This record gives sequence, C-alpha cells and structure tokens, in this order.
Amino acid sequence: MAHDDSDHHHDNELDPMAARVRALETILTQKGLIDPAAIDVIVDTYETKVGPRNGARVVARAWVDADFADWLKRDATAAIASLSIAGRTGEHMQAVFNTPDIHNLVVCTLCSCYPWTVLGLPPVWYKAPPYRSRAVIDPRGVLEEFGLRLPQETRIRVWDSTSELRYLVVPMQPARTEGWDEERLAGLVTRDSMIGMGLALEPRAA
Amino acid sequence: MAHDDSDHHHDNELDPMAARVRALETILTQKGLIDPAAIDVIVDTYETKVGPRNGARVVARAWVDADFADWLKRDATAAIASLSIAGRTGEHMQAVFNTPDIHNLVVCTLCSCYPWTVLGLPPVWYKAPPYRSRAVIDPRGVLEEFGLRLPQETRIRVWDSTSELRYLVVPMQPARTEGWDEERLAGLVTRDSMIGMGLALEPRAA
Amino acid sequence: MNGPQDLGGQMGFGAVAPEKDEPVFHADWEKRALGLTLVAGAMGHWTLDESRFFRESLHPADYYASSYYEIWIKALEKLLVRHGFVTGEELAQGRALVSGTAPKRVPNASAIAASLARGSPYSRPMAAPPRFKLGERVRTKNFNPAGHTRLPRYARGRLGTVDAVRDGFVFPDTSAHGEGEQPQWLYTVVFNAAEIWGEGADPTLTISIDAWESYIEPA
Amino acid sequence: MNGPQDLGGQMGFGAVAPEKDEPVFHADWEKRALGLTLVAGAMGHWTLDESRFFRESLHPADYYASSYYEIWIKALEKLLVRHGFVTGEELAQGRALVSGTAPKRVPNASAIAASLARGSPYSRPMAAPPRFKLGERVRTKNFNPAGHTRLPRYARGRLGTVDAVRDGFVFPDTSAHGEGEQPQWLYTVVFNAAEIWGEGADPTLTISIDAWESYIEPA
Repeated sequence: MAHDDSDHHHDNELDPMAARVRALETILTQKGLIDPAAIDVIVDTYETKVGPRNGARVVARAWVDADFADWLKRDATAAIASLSIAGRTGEHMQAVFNTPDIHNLVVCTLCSCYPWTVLGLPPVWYKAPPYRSRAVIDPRGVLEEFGLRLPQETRIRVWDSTSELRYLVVPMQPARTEGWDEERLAGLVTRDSMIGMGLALEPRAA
Repeated sequence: MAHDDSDHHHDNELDPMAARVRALETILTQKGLIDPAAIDVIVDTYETKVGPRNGARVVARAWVDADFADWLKRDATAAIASLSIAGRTGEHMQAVFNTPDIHNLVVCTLCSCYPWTVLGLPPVWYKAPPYRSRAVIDPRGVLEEFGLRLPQETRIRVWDSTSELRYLVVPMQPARTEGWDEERLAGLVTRDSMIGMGLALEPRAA
Repeated sequence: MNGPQDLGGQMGFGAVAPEKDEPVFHADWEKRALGLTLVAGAMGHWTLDESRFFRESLHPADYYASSYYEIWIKALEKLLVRHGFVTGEELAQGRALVSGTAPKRVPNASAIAASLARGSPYSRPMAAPPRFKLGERVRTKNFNPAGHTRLPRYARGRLGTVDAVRDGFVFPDTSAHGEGEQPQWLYTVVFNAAEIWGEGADPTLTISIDAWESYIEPA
Repeated sequence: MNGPQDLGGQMGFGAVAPEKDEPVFHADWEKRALGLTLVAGAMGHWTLDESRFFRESLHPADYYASSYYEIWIKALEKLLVRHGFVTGEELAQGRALVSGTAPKRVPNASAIAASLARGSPYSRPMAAPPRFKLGERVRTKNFNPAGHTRLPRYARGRLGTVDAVRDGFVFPDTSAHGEGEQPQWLYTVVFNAAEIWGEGADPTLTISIDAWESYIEPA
C-alpha cells in the first residue's frame, strides 16, 4: 500500500475522489509502475519550494535592473534561469510588460497552461470554465470582478496560452517605490498581478 | 392535491424528478395557477391523437396526388390543414422533398423544434446533444449509425430549425408501389423517414 | 448567448442512440412535465423565446446531464420564480406558502384543447418589403450577445445564399427579454459545408438556417 | 476536437470566483492526483498532448461537473487502460489483478526531482526557415478535426498579424495521436477583438494565440 496506517485515521469517510485516487495509487504501486516516494517529491516541490515568490523575484529584478529587464524581454527563459529558476512548464518563457497604455492578461482557454516555475501551481479559478471562457471575450468584466477597473483608454492584450510557451506578466512598478531594494519590491508583486488579474501592490498596502 | 390517492401506490419510491414535478404541480394547483385537468388533455392529445400517422397521411397523399404535392411544396401549412391536421408547432410548415439527387435532413441544433402536428412529440435522440451536435457537421456518419448509407453522389441538405418554421421531409415513394392506395402507402412512411433519418419502407418490409 | 444549447459542430457527446419502439413518454412525470410547461406558459406571462432563454441559461454541466424534460422543468421553476408566481422556499417545501403574481388567465381543459388545435402563429404583417431577395448572396453577422439569439455560433460571419424569403416573424432576440415582438422578415439562408466547416467538410453537404433580417447583410 | 475544453467565448458558467488565501491543494487526494499524473506520465508511454486529448474527450457533462484534478484523474485512468497498464476490473476493485504493459521506466524520487528541475523542452531544430515573417498578415485556417488541435474554435478563419516568430515546436495535432512530433514553426498571431467577436467587441482589446505553421496561411 502506498500509505502507512497513520494516514487512515482521517480517512474513515473517504469522499469518492479520495477513494478513487487512493485505489489508483494502490494499483499502480502494486504493479510496480510508480514509486510513491516520487509523488512525495512532487507534492513537496509545489507545496513548499516552487511558487509565486519566484516570479516576484523576477519582476523585482526587472524593476531595478534595466539590463535584466531588457534580457527578460528578449529571452525570458535565460534571464529567469540566471536567477536559478527553471524546470517543468518553465521551459519556454515569455515575459510581457504592462505599460500605462497596455495591460496584459494571460489565460489558457483550452486547458490550464500556467508558468509553474515562476508562479507555482495555478489557482482553481484559473483552471475553471468561468475564467477560461470569459477572459478572451470580456476581460474588462472579469477584471472588474477582481476589483480592478482599468481606464477606458488602456488597451488590453489577452495572451491565450495555446502552446508550450508560458507567459509571465511584468506589472508596472508602483509609484513612490524608487530606491527600494529587490526584496522589498518583491513583496509588492502578487501572483494575480503576474497573471494580469491585478496590479502590483501600492507601498501602503504591502 | 393534483393527484388522487390511487396515484400514490406506485410512487412509494419516487425518483427525484418525479418528486420534483409532483411538487411543482402541487404548488401551482394550490395557488390556482393551473387546472390539472388541462394537463390531462395535453397528455392525452400527444399520447393518443397526434403522432407520425398524421405526417404519413400527408406524405401518402403527396405521392398519389401531384396537385397536392405541388400545393404542399408551395404552402405546406394550408395543404396539411386541408387534411384536418393543424395546431401547436404546426403553424408554419415547410415540406422538403427528397429526390434521387438530394436527401433532406432536419435538426434543431439550438433546442428541439419539431413539427408536432405531423410527427407528434420528438424522440429522445432528436432532442439530445449527440444528434443536435453532429447532424450539421457529419450527417453521413449519423445516417450510417441509423443504418442508412447514402450513395456518395447524393447531396445532403440539412435544415437547422432555428425559427418557428417546422420542416417535414417527404421521402421518395418506394419502387413497386404503383397503384397502391393512400392508406397502404401511408404504412410505408416511418417517422424517421419524415425527419430524413431514414427512407420510406420497401413494400416487402411494410 | 453562447450557451450549452448551441450544439452545432460540438463534439464529445457520443453516438446518436435511437431507441427501438420508443414510447411517447418514458415515465409518468414526463407527461406532467410536458403539461405543466404548456399550461404554465398559457398563463401568458412569458414568451416561448423567454422559455428557451431560461433553458439555455442552465449551467452547462446541468444542461448536458439533464434529459430534455428535466431541462424544461428546471427552466420552468426559474421562470415561475422570476415572474413572482412561486418562491424558492415553496419549491423546497413542495407546497404553497405565500400569494404571488396573479395570472392573466388560467385555461381549463377545453381552453387548452382549443389552443392546441389552433396553435399560435408567430408570423406578423410587415409594413416594409423584405430587404433581401431570393438567390441573393448574403453574409451572416458576427455577434456574441449575452442574451438570447437564434443565430447559431457555427453560422456566424458566413457567406450564404437566400434560399427563401419567408414572412415577417416575431424577433426572438427581443421577445425573449420582454422587449416586444419587433417582427422582422425571415429568410432561409443556405451555406456550403466548406464555408462553415472548412477543410475536410463533406463536399455534397449544404446546411441552411432560418435567419431574421438583422442577422444578415449584403455579401 | 470541438470538445468541452474549447471554452473561449462560451457563456453560462457564472462568475469567476477567486478564493481568498487559496491553499496550494484543497485536499490530500489532490496532492496524490497531481503526483500520480506526473509519475505515470514519466513512464514515457504517452505525450502531454495525448494526456490533453484524453481530458478533453471526457463527456462534456462530466468535464463541466469536475474540478481540474478530477478531470486529470479520470483521464489518467483512461490513459492507463488504453495503454494496457491497468484494466477496468482493477479500477473497479481497487487492486492489481493481472500483469499489464511493462513500463519503459519507473522514475524514483531523485529521478523525478531531477526531471522537475530540468523540465522537458518542446522546441525542436528546424531544417527549413519559417514561412511567415514578423508583421505579416495571415489568416488562420478553418477546420474541425475529430482529433486533438490547439487552434481554438473562436480563432479559426480569422485575419491576424504575426506578432512573433518563435521556434520549431512539437506539433500537438500529431503528437497526441502517436503520429510523432512532426515539429513546425510556431508563431504568436494577434487579432483585433472585432475580428473575432464582431459587433459589440471591446475596441481596446487584442487577443493572441500561439499558432503552428500549418494553422495559418497568407492573408
């Protein structure tokens, strides 16, 4: 069995999906098709190591270092790798930069493509039909539900992730943060702002 | 209550939809919004009076009477009414005639529009997603699932019932039925053949 | 709306499954569902188009998991709530609790029998002549309204031919939303399958829709 | 395929519902579902594209009623059966009953850690130069394959502009069906919203997709 007995205490009433996944892991383990310890590694990686703090480091670096920002624009995969951030679903990165004129938004209408290396695993709303169906036809409406009302003259560019390219939105640096160091700036960079569903935090809110 | 006690014997274990409909009828009756006897009339009408035998009479008449066929082509509603067939969802009839060159097929991709007065209530498959999704893109595939393989050179015309017009397909008269009377011919006209999902029966099969 | 009802060309629903010697109804509740839908509609508070809009507004997961009479009943409940005839609490408890909207009419058995026999035409006299003529090349418009429309997604922005000029007909896109009948000329417009489905389309196939005048423009 | 996955522009799914302080996983089974999907894929018997095809091949009612990890698990079961690793009977009983396909490899914890850190690039060297150039006007093709494709329905037959010429990339439409990588040049193609959504489209909106070379043709 894939789990030791201590796991079973809180599973007295397994919900159907929990039971189904447990059964599948059991079968595959009994057949020697998988190593359950490999699953533990995956879970630990995305639960504790890889997440939006990676992306925030990239964005903060781009804010303070114009050369890095330029590199990120030209070759995001290499620029990001220079910060020791790389791996699965980060193989082909594209960084897209918000400006006063244009706001970038990322969606995967066909499944749930998302840049794991810089943002971790996607939130449920990113993978669910409401966002995937509406982001390409009514992005302003969706943004307003997230509390972000863009000026009417701001252009919106939606990037539908239909290939293995993965998009990272670089939000604009908030005003009154000149001279801040990278770590402090990174604290302003939310996950949603790197999908385009928000802005970087204002200094007072950070 | 809308039902007398005798109804309850076989309802000891109502399925959820049966319970839901029963509850709705109860509420509407208690509020005086409906007359349950009016429902009985509707059920009786479509269970015993209105059905594909109506359409078969129309088709058989068109086979034996060229003037009627011509009238049916020009003004199906009036021609059909001349046989005392009229009513709900038969207000705006169109008859479309199969020939050796063209086979007509009717679908309602958006809901379940169907010519009740001539065909009765639609079968489940006509209302369900497989037929509604496929009839407009792969009619040959659907026809083959119904056992009808049309010659490759036969053109297919699919009529998507997007308005209140209702389409009746007039199948070709089978060979070797010359001189048959209308009633006998009507026996060859299946419901499916009047949707375009079949042909009229061959004499030997009738 | 681009809702679950707009099925033309969608895939993944499996084989068409005709039933041998299919009965008119598969359960007693289906009979009552049909009747309830018709008699409640006969109160005269909503149009057929509004009924359709409520059906297609079911969540897609619900729509695709439901039989057609289930869809009818779920939409009917919402219509009755929307028009103030019943409350969610009444539906939950299965009995009348409060008074609601007064019905315009409550047809009895003979009134319903007469109305079934009579039908209710949707054609309307038109003051202006039709804009398009038989054989004319036209292009359907491209639009994606949140409200009701009878122009399927597969047939938008497509080049076709006017195959028939019909009559003036009640316009579903307004009639569904309490905005009146606003009748328009109706046309049957026919398309080659290749115009709609592109590469790999059946070369022997043509498809027609019935299109209200505002759905089309000169090609 | 025009399956349930092709959601762009569909309606009726309700509001986007972000969750405050959302955890990475909502239940322990989600952790195992993620891990199982990745380690089973690491056996090397199917491609990412084939996984996606199996997910979008779920019945639409099932797809729309399922959370994303549920979709993953349902598709994984089908993949494992399809490739002979498990049987339906084993899934029903929850235990191994028969021997099945021998796996090409069974990565252990350190192999998986290395593979997560390394990733697996989908770019491929191309012998021929790209057919289209930056800024060129192109039209996406119209096709409706029964198999896997990454050209969404909303973006078919549309006039756009090449916004970027990327690299050669594995072609999903063949890779999903055991027909090889057949890499093609990949482009980012951008469209005005009015080209896609027609009347009433947001005039400030542009939308781009990543399109393989065979998806587009000169405008």
